[in-house]
Amino acid sequence: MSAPQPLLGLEGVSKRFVRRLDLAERIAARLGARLRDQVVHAVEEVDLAVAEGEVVGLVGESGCGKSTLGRVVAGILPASEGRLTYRGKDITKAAGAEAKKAALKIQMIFQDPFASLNPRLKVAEIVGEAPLVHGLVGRAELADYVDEVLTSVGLDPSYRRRYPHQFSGGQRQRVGIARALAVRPEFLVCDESVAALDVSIQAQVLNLFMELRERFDLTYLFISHDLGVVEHLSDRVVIMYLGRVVEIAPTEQLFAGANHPYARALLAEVLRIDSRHRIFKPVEGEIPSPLDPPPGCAFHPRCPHAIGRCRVERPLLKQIAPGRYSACHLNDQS
Amino acid sequence: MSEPDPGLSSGAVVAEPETLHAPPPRLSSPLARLALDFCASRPAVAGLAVILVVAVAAIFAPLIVPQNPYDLAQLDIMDGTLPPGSPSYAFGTYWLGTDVQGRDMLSAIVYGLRISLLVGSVSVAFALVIGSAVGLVAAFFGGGLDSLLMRIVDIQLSFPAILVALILLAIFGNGVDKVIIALVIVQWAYYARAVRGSALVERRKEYIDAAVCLGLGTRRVLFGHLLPNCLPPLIVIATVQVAHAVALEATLSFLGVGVPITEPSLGLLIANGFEYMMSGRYWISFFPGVALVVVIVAINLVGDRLRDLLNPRLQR
Amino acid sequence: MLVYLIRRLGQSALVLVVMAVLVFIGIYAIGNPVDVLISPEADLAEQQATIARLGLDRPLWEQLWLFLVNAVQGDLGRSFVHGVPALRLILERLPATLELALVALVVALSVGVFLGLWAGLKPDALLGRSIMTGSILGFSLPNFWLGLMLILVFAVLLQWLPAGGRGETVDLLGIRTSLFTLDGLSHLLLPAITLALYKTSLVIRLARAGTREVVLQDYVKFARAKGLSPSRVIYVHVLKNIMIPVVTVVGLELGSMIAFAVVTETVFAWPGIGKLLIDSIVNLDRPVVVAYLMMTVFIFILINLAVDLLYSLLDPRVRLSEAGA
Amino acid sequence: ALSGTALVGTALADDLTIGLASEPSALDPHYHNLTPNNAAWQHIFDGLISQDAKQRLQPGLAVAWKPLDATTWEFDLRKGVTFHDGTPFDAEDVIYTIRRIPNVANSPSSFTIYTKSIASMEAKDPYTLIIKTEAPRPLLPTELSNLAIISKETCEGASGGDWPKTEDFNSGTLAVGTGPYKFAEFVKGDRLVLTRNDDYWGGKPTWDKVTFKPISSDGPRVAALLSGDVDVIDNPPTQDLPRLKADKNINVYSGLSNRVIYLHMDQFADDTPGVQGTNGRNPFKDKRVREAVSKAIDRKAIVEKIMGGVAVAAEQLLPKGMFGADPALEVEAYDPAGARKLLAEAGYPDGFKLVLGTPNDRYINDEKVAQAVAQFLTRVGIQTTVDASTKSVFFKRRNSYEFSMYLAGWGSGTGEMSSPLRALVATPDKEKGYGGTNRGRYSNPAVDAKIDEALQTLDDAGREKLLQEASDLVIKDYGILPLHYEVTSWATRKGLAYEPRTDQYTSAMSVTQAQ
Amino acid sequence: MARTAEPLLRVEQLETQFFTRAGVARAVDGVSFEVARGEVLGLVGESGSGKSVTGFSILGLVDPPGRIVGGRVLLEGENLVDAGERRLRALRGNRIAMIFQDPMMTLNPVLRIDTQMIEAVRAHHGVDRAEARRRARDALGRVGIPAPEERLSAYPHQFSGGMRQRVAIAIALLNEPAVIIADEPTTALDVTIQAQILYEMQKLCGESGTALVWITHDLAVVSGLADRVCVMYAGRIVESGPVDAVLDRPRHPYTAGLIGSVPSRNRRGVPLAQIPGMTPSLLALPGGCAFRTRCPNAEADCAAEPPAERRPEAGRTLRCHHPVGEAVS
Ligand SMILES: Nc1ncnc2c1ncn2[C@@H]1O[C@H](COP(=O)(O)OP(=O)(O)OP(=O)(O)O)[C@@H](O)[C@H]1O
Ligand SMILES: Nc1ncnc2c1ncn2[C@@H]1O[C@H](COP(=O)(O)OP(=O)(O)OP(=O)(O)O)[C@@H](O)[C@H]1O
Ligand SMILES: [Mg+2]
Ligand SMILES: [Mg+2]
Ligand code: NI
Repeated sequence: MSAPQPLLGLEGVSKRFVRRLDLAERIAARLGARLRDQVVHAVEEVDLAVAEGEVVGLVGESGCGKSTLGRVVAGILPASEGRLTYRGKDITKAAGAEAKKAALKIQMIFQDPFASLNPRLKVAEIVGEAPLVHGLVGRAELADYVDEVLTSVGLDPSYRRRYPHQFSGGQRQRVGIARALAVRPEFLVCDESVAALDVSIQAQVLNLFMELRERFDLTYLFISHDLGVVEHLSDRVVIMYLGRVVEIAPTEQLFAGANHPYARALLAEVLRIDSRHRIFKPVEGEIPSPLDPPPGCAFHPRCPHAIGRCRVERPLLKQIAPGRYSACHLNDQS
Repeated sequence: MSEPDPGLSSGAVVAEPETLHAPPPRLSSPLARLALDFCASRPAVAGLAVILVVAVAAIFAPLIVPQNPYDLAQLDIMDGTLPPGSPSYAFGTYWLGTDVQGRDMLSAIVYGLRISLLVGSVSVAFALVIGSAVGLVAAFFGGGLDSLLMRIVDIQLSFPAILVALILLAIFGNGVDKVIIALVIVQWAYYARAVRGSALVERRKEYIDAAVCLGLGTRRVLFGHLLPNCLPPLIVIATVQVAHAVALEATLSFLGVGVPITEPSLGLLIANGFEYMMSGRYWISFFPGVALVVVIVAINLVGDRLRDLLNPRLQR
Repeated sequence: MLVYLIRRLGQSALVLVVMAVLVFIGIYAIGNPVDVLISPEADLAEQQATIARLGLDRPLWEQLWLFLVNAVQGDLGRSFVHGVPALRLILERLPATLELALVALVVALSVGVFLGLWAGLKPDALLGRSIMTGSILGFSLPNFWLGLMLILVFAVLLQWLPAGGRGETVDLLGIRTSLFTLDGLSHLLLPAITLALYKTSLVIRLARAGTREVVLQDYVKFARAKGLSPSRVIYVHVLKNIMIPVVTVVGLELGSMIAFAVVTETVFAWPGIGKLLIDSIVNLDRPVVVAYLMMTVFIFILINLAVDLLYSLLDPRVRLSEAGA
Repeated sequence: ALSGTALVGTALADDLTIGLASEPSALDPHYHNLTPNNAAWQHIFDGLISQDAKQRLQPGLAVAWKPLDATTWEFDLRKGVTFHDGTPFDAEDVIYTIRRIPNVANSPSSFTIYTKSIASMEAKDPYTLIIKTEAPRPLLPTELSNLAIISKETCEGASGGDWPKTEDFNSGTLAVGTGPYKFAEFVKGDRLVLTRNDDYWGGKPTWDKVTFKPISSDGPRVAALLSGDVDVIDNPPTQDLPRLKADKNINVYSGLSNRVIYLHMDQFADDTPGVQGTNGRNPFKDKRVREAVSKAIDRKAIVEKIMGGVAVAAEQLLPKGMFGADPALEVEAYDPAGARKLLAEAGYPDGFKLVLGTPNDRYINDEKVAQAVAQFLTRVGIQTTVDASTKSVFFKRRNSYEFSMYLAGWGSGTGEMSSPLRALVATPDKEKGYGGTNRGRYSNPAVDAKIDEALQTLDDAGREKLLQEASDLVIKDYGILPLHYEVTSWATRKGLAYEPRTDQYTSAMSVTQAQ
Repeated sequence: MARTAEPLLRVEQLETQFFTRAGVARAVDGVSFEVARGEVLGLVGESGSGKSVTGFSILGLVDPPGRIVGGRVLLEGENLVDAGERRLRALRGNRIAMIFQDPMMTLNPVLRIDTQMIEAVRAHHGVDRAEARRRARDALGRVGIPAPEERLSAYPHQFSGGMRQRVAIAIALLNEPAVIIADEPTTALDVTIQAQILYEMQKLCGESGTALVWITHDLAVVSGLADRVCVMYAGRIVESGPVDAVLDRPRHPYTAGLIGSVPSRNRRGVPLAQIPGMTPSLLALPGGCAFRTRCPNAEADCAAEPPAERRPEAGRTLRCHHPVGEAVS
C-alpha cells in the first residue's frame, strides 16, 4: 500500500472544540474563580494517507474522536490544525472552486438512519437536490438520474415519491447512500453506517458497500466500533484512543497480533460467535475525559505494561514494520 | 437556565424498535398525515370549524351583518340599550340588543371579532417573522451574535407581556396599529427563543451535516433544510399565541389602553358593557364575552391538538 | 455560583437601567403630569411654580441623570401625586399584591399538580380528558372576563362573597395580611381564583405532559421492577421529575402573576401595586411608574434566583456553577 | 372592620362605611387641591368659613366677617374651640395656616391660588383677624373657605423642619383639626377610618366611626353596596341608577352639581388642525357654524339616553339659581334642519370632517357623550370622529391646541359665575390670570370688560348682574357650547339619607339616619 | 452450569398482545422455556421480535394497551400470571429482578443512588435505613465500584454509562434474587466496558447460583456467556437448545441466516450471507410460518399452517417445516 500519491492525505490534523468563557465567567475568573476555557481535544495530530481504492477501517471506543475525524475529512467540520490533501491538492480550507469540487468528491454516510434524512423532503428531492444544485445533471434528466441512483443502491425507483418515515431503517440507510452517490463521489466516509441496523439488515448493507466499491471504484474510510465489521471490510485498520491514532496496520496483520497494548486489549475483548463459554478478563478502568487527557501516553492509567516513561512522555506514532505503525514506548525497549 | 446535560443525550442514540419494521405505506405527504391525525380529535375539529366560521364572518362582515357599527351615521342613540330581539327601524331586529350608542350588538360583535382577529393574527405574523429570523440567525451563527441576541430576548422576556404592552400603549396612545405594534414587541422574543431552541436541536442532526457535506450553500441549508424542520413547534406557538394576543388585546382594551372607542374590539365591547351588567342590561357585555371566549377556546383547542401531533416526544 | 451571580446581576442591572430610561422617556412623552394634577383654577404662574416644584422644568436628560444618580443611592423619587417617596408607596401596597399572587400560586400548584398528575396517569379515561378540556377553558378565559363573571355570580347574584376590596387585615411581623381573618379570606377568594385559574391550567398541562413522558421512562419501569408500591413510584419517582418543569415555569410565572394582578386588582379593586400602577400611569405619576417597574424587575430577579436555586435542588444534573454551560 | 351589612344594619347603626370612587391622595389638607382631598379634610378640619350643600358661605371657625374697606377684611373667630389634641384655636392658628400654604413641599396643586391676593394678616386680638388684600377681592371669604385650619401649637417644628410635612399628616400625627371626626387610621388604597369628635363645636356628629373605602371600579362599588359591604357609595354609575332606584333596599340621592360639560371650538387659528374639507378655512370662526353645531345636538337625548336622565341639559356655564347665572337663558332647541340651513348659509352645504377630542376617564360618561355628539353632528353633515384619550394625554394635547373641537367640563370652585367665565371664555391673559382653560381661544372684549368690572365690585347684587350679562353675551355669541350640568348621585342602603352637595364632596356629615 | 431437575423459572405458552388502534400485535406468541439454578439462558432475536416484552411479561410489567392473554410463568413453582399485583410486587426485585438496556435511563436522575437502593431493600425487608444502606454499600462493592461508601450519595449523572449499569446490577442483586432478567444490558456500552459487565455478571451469578435470562440481539454475546439459547422471531421461539448445538448446527433457516450474516474472520471480504427482506410488522404477519416470506426453504405448506414445536434432539426445540439439513420433500 505505498502508492506514490495517496488519494487522501492527513497531516497533523487536529480538531479541538473550545468553549470560551463568556463575559460573566471572565469576570468571575478575574475574581478568582477557577475557570478557564474548556478545550475538548477530540482529534489530535493525526497523520494518515489513504490510497485510491483502499478501505480503511477506523476503530476505537466511544468518544475517542472517530466521528470528528470523519467529519473533518468530509469537510463538515474545519480542522483546527493540520492539512488535508486530496489528490495532492490542499483542501483544508475549501475556498477555490476546485477545492470545493474536490471536497464534493468526499461524501459521508451517517449512523442514524432517522436523523440523517430530512423528514420534510421526498426521496427524489433528498437524492436529487445536490446534483441539481451542482449542475451535475439538468432538470430534465434529473428524474431518470435519481431512478438510476436508487436502483444502484437496491431501491425500487417507485419509492422516489415517498418520505423517509415510510421506510425501514435498512432502506433509509440505502437512501442515505444514494444521496451520497448522486454527486459521484470517489471517497466515502462511513460513520458507523451499520451500527443501528439489525444483524440481518446489516449484512445487506455491508454487502451493498462492497458491491458499490467494485462498481464505482470507491475508497472508504469506514468508521466503526465493531471490530468484526471492520475486519470483514477493510484493508487497513486505524485504531484511535482519546483523539490520537495508536496503531495502524493491515487488517490481517493486526488481527493476527496487535502491537499497541490498547489495540491488544481491544481485540481481546471482541466477542466472537465461535468463542463459547468464555471467562471474561476485562481491561480495568474507563476512557478518561477528553477535556483533560492524562499526560504522557493517554492509555497509561489502564495499561498493564505501563512504565515510568509512559506517564510523562507521549509516544509518537512510529513505523514498526513496513506498513505498520504504533505509538508505544515499549517498542523502543526491545 | 442551562441546556440539558450533554452526557445524557450522547449515549441515548438508540433506535426505537418499531421504526425498523417496514411501516405500512400510508398517506405520503406529512401534511396529509397531519390532517388525518388532526381529524381524529373531535374537539379540535369543532374548534377548527368555529375558527373557520368566525374568520369567514369576520372577513365578509360588511356583507353579513345589518349595520356598520363604526359608521356613526348609521347609529341612533335613541335606539340605545335595547334588549335582544327589539325591533329596529333601520332593519329587521336587534337580535342581540344594542349598546348605549344604539349599536346593533350582533354587528358590533362581528366587527369586533374582525378587529380582534386582525390584531391577533397580524401581530403574530409579524412577531413570527421577526422572531424566527432572529432565532435562526442566532442558532446558526452562534458565538457573540447569538449571545447578544439572546440577551436581548432574555431582557424582553424577563418582563411580563401585559406590563410592557400597558406601558407601550400608554406612550403610543390608542389605536389598532399601535396595539399591533405593542403586541409584536411583546411577542417576537418567544419565537426567537423557540426557533433558536429547535434550530439548535435540528442543527445537530445528521441531515444538516449531510447537506453541508453535499456542498449546498449556507442559505439553502438555513432556509431549505433547517427552517422547515424548526417550524412545527413554531406553528403550535403561533396558534396558541393568536389566542393569547386576542386575549391580551381584549385585556388592554378593557383597561382602556387598546383600540379606540369608535371601533370597538371585543374587549372594548365587554369593557363598555360591563358598566351595564349590574343594571340587568347583560347583553352589552355578555355576548361579546361569550364570542371572545368561544374564539379563544377554539383556537386553543386547535393549538392543543397540533401540539400533541407535532410533539415528537409524544408521537408513539 | 459566582459566575451565575455575576451573570444574573449583570443582566439585571442592564434590565433595570434600560427599563428606567425607556419608561422615563416614554412617560415624558405622554404628557405633563402638572396638567392632570393641578387645579384647573390655577393660573399660569401657579402652573409654572408647580412645574418647578416638581423639578419638571429641567431638561429631560438632567432629570434622567438626577433620577439615575438618586436611584443608585436607593432613592427612586417622590410621587407627584402623593408626595411620599415612591418606593414607600409601593412597599406599602406590595404585601397585598404578594399575598394575592402567593395564594393564587399555592392554589395553582396544588390543584394543578394533582389534576395534571391524574390526567397524565390516565390520559384516556373520561376524567383525564375532561381535566384537559377544562384546562383549555381555563387557559382561554381572559382574566378580566372571568373576574367579572365571578363577581356577577358570587357577589351580585348569590351574594355569597364580597365584590371587591380587601377585607380585614391583621398585622403579622409588621406586614398586613388578610390570611388570618375570615373576612380577609372571603375578600381574597375571588381575586385569587381569578388570578390562579390560568396558572392552574398551565400547571395541569405541564404536569400532565411531564407525567406522560416520565411514566414511559425506563427508570419508572425499573422502579416498578424493584417491587416498589405504586404510591412510592408516583409520589417519589414520577412527582419529583415532573416538579422540575413545573417549578421552573411556575416560578417564573409568579412574576407574571404579579404583573397580571394589574388586571385582577382593577376588577376587584384590590389595593395592591397593580392598581397603583394603573392610577399612576393615568396621572403620569412618573416616579411611581418607574419605581414600580424597578420593583417588579427586582422581584423578578429574586424570583429567578429562587427558581434557579430550587431547580438545582430538584434536578441534581443542573449545578449552578455550570449554568449556561 | 366592616360596618354591619344590610342584614344587621341596625345593630351597628352608629358605624358608617362609605365606598369612594376616588380616594384622597393625602390627608395633608394643604397638599393637593383636589375634590377627594378636600372632601376628606372637611371631616377632620374646619375652614374659617364653611360652604353648605349649595356652596353658600356659612360661619365656620369664623362666626362673622365683613370688609372694612375695599382691601381690608375683618373676621370674628369662634371662641372655645379646641383641636383634637386639646390645643386651643385662635387667630394665630389661622395666620400660621395661611403662611404654610406656599410652603408645602412637592405640592402638585397648591392652595396658593386662594391666598395669593393676601397682602398682610394681623391678629387684632386672639379672636379677631384682620386681612388686607392687594386689590379689591370680593371673593376672599369664598377663597378662605377652601383652607383647613391647622393647629400652630401642634404643627410648629413637629416635622423637624420649618413647616410640617405631608407625611406626618398621612400618618395621623398631625391630622389634628377641629373638625367633627378624628383621625383613626389611614391605609392608602385601602381605608381611611375616622372616629367621632365628641367635643365638636357644631354639635355631636352622627357617627361613632366612619370608614372610607376606595373602590374605584364602578361595578364593584355598586356590588359592595348591594352586598352590604358599604353603607354609602358616591358616583354610582348612571347606567345602574334605574336599577338602584328600583331596589327597595337602596336609596339614591341626586343633586345638581356646579360642573358643566361643554364643547369648546377653536376660534383663533386660521388653519385649525382637526377640520378637513373646508379649503383651509376654520369654520368655527363663523358664528353661524357654531350655532349650527349647537342646534344639531339633542341635549335632552344625551341627558336621557347617555346620562340615564341623571344630568340636566345646560343653557350656560352654571345652573340657574347659582350666583351669576342668567335666569333668562334657555336650553338650545334640537333643530337639525335649522343646523343644516345655517351650515349651508355659512358656505358648508356638504358639511366638513371634524375630529372631536375628549378625555375618556375624566367626566361622567365623557367618551360616550362625545360619541353621541359625533353622531348628531354627523347627521347634519359634519362627519365627526371621536379622538378619545386618557385625561393626561388629553390635557396635554388640548393645551397644545391639537383639537378644533373638544369636550370638557368645568366645576366652579367658587360656586359662582366668575369662575367659569374667567377660565373658559375670557381672553387669555397671564397677568390677570384669565383664560387659563380657554383652549378655543375665544376672545370677546365686551365679555372681558364685564368680567373685569365684576371682579372689582364688592357689592354682591351689582356683581351678580354684571356676571349675568357677561354670561348672556357669551352664550348668545356661541363662544362656547354648554351641553349639560352633571348631576352627582349617592346611593345609600335603606335607612340612610344623603344630602347632595353641589361641590360633589362625599361627606359623612351629609349622611343621616332616615326617618 | 450445574443443571438440576427442577427449573427455577418455567415459562409455558406465554402470550402477550398489544391492543393498538391499528390492530392486535401478538408481541409474544406461545413462548416456552425454562431456566435452572445457575443457568444462563440467552434469548436472541432481532429488534421487535418480542424479547423485551417477554421479559416484562414474566415480571408482570406489561402496560396497557398490552396484556398477557395466555400461558403461565412459574417461578419456583408459583404461577406469576395468576398472582395478584400485590404478590407480584413482593416478588419483583426480591425473587426475580430485571436489568434494562439503557444505563442512562434506568436510574432516576433526580434521586440519589442510596435512595434508589435503600427503597429497593426496604420494599421487601423490614430493615432500618442504616441496615439497608449497609446492604446497598456491600452490593456496590460487589459489582466492582470503587469507594462505594462515597458513591452512594452521588447522583446517577455523576457516573459513566458502565458505572451506572453496575449500579443497576447492584440494585438487581440487592435482595439476592433467584432469577435475573437482563434486557440487553451491554448493548449501549463500549467493548471494553461490555466485557467488564459481562465479567461481573458471570462471576456474581456463578457465585450465587442465580439463574440468568440474557436478552440480546448479539449472537456473539450469547455464544460467550450463555449455556442455552432461544432464538426468537416475530414473537415466537423458533429454535432453542444448548449454545454449542444451536450455533454450530442451526436447524432453523432463520438461525442459520443470522449466523451467516455475522461478519467474521473466515469470511473476510466475501459477501455475507443475507436474509432477504426485512422483519415483518407484527400487525401484518404473513399467515402460516411467519418467516416463510424470507425463507430460502419455504414451500407451499409453510403458508398453510404455522409449524408446530418439535424436538429434533434432546434439549432442543424447533419450529420449522423444512429445517436446514433435512431432505427437501
Ligand atoms: N460539537 C462538539 N462540541 C464539543 N465537543 C464535541 C463536539 N463534537 C464532539 N465532541 C467531543 O469530541 C469527542 C470525540 O467525539 P466523537 O463524536 O468524534 O467520538 P466518536 O469516537 O465518534 O464516539 P462514538 O463512538 O460515541 O460516536 C467527544 O468527547 C465529544 O464529546
Ligand atoms: N406499548 C406497545 N404498544 C404497541 N406495541 C408494542 C408496545 N410495546 C411493544 N410493542 C410491540 O411488541 C413487539 C415486540 O417488542 P419488544 O420491545 O419486545 O422487541 P425487542 O425484541 O425487545 O426489540 P429490541 O431489540 O429493539 O429491544 C414490537 O413489534 C413492538 O412493536
Ligand atoms: Mg461517532
Ligand atoms: Mg427490547
Ligand atoms: Ni402569558
